[in-house]
Amino acid sequence: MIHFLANPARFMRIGARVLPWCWAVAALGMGAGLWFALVSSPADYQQGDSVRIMYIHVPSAWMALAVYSLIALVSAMALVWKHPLGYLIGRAAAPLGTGFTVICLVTGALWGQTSWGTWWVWDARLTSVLILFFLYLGYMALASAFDDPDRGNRAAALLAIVGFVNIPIIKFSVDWWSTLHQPASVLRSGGPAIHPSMLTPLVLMAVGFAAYFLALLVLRVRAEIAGRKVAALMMASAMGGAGSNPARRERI
Amino acid sequence: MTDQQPAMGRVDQLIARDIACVRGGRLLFAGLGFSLAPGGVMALTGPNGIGKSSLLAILAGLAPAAAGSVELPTETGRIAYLGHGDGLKPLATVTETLAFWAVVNGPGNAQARRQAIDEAMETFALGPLAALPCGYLSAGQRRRVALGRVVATAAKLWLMDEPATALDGAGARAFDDALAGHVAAGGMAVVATHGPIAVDGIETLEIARFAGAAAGIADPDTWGLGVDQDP
Amino acid sequence: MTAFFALLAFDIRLSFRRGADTMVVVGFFVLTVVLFPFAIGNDTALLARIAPGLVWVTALLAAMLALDRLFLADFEDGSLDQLLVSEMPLELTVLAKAAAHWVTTGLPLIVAAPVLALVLNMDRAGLAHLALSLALGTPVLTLIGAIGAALTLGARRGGVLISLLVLPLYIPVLIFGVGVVTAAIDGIDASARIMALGGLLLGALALAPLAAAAALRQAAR
Amino acid sequence: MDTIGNALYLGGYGIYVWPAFATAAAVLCWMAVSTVARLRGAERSLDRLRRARAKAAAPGGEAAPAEALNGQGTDP
Repeated sequence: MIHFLANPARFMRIGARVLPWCWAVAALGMGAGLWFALVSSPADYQQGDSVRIMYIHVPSAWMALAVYSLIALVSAMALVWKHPLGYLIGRAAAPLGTGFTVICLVTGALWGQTSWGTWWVWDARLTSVLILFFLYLGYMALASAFDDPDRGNRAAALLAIVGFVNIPIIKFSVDWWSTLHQPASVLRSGGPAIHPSMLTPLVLMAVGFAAYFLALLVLRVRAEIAGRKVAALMMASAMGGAGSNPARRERI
Repeated sequence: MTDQQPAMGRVDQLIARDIACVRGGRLLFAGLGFSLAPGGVMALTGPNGIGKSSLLAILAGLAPAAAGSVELPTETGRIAYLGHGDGLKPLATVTETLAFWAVVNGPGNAQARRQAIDEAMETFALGPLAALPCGYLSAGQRRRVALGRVVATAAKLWLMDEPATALDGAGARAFDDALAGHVAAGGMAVVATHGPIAVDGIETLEIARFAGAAAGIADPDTWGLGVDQDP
Repeated sequence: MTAFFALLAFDIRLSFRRGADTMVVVGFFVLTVVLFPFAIGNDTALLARIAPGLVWVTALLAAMLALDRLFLADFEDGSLDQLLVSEMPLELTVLAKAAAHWVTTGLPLIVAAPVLALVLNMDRAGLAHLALSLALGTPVLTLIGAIGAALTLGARRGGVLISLLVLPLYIPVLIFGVGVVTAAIDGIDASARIMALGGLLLGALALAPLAAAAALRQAAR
Repeated sequence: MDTIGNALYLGGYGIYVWPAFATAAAVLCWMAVSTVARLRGAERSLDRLRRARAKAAAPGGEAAPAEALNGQGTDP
């Protein structure tokens, strides 16, 4: 299976076929999720209507972590099996993952405002998502910090794996730290009891987000491939010219 | 010049088969193969940017080849590599530098190491510079210390990238003598060079003959990613 | 193994010959800690309360400051290629480099930290634990920093980039490091936190050289 | 939800719930817009480059493809 998808052209053909389905599932999932979240589900007995923020906050947190795990996975595949496509999928997924992380942080802050009256709640899970946000920034900054895109891809792939290994350690230490400094907060104790009627909008929204992400991922990977070809053609035209650019330490 | 891909060579040969090299999404050369027996010197020639340094890096194991394989002489896995940079620390003296690299890259037992260092000091006339920190040396002197390090590692295979740059007349002669001595003692060397090398029985490898465009490999557009023409 | 100790001795001798590096690290450490009273005022009770966290954060930043010295010089002058070609496994080379770097940055921090804690009027009960937590913590900072330094070789503005990469990974060390000191000050048993810090150190010793070596191989291509 | 007012008020939490959904929608839109922009930019410069190379290769004219691109600063 892994090798099957490794050929970029085949990946793009499959991507093109899957794309319309993704858009459909995304629209349906988010639409139904939204309708359930806002219209049909009851307000929480304790928090009232503010709990509706959870229908965006929790799925985006799931997506933020899921996308980072995907980046770590494709990076490992790229480094181990030398599939250049893995780097491109990772590079394409990172901005989308960052987007979900931002949604999670903003909605978390707003939710914190309703229950604690402060704009930023140093709650364990929200703080972990904040650190995940920095891991995303580090990945993207490293990926584009080199003149040679290949060099950036490989370095960022390694960082994604190192970051992924550190996530449980960070999560554990932040949780331990938050028990030290803060009484139990509504957000921390597993959040409000997930009433079945609340589960459906959550799941619908999560499926919607995931499909939306996949659709955009396919488009972004196509853009990355086109970008790589532009670079290769530019280099090819330079190949006729004089030797390598001295400013760039390159072994030609 | 060995064109055809060598069959299973003798154990102590350097064999390169079907080497392809892609740099920055661009195919430099492909299908490059040669074999080098003990006592042989292979000169890599070609204009700047053709891929001489890249091939040396692949042979030294510093960079992976996009395709093909390299078999190093298995007798002693040790090789001596000399790149563009001299790899010298400004604050370390010449003796400290040679002693250090002889331990890290050189032979196992101390006796062989001392002998190799003495030979290096003598071949490149490093005696007067021995106590000087490398930071005070001129470019030519630094190159001689770097060449001294190659001798001090007493490795069977030398991989050298334009070794004679910055050397004056005496330095160049010292290098030729060292190379001749190394080869006579059954050593091997692959040298990327622009000028001639005064060693008899030298073979030459024209990398340009294996260049991507010349080798008729598909448009670099596809090699950048191994992508079929258009999705 | 002789190659390991040769590399360790060679690096330490060179960095002592220059001497400036240790001065820069300790200088930054002392100066930054001294800055805070100017900002917060000389209310000794307040300073005493934030002293553990403040000393630890500044020590962490000081350690990070010197990270690009780890491989950058070797990368630029060509020594890195020689180390890659050596028969010594690259992971061992990274360990030797990190150890040499720690001697010139970690050790001075461990010595300077208790003095600065006194300047901040920190509770004396925490002094020994501060040194212990830094003794266990600074090697982890150097090892994780080695990964960042190797990853950013040849990058534009590598120095700044290193901090963005390694700071998130430093958070667990910071949390448990300060935890050890505050436990001592509050008079509660700190052994669990010391164990956690020790665990981070063992984990870093085992895994960081692998990641840093892989990053160095990528950089040398 | 009988009146729009009630929908906006949401038991006093309206001023938090709606900004939350608004930012989520904004970020999701930004993701889509930036993706499409990148894709169109990259594919347009690719076609332009290919045409330039084809023209250069065909009559042997040396129209360096790089010039064809300096119209827009696309970073690969």
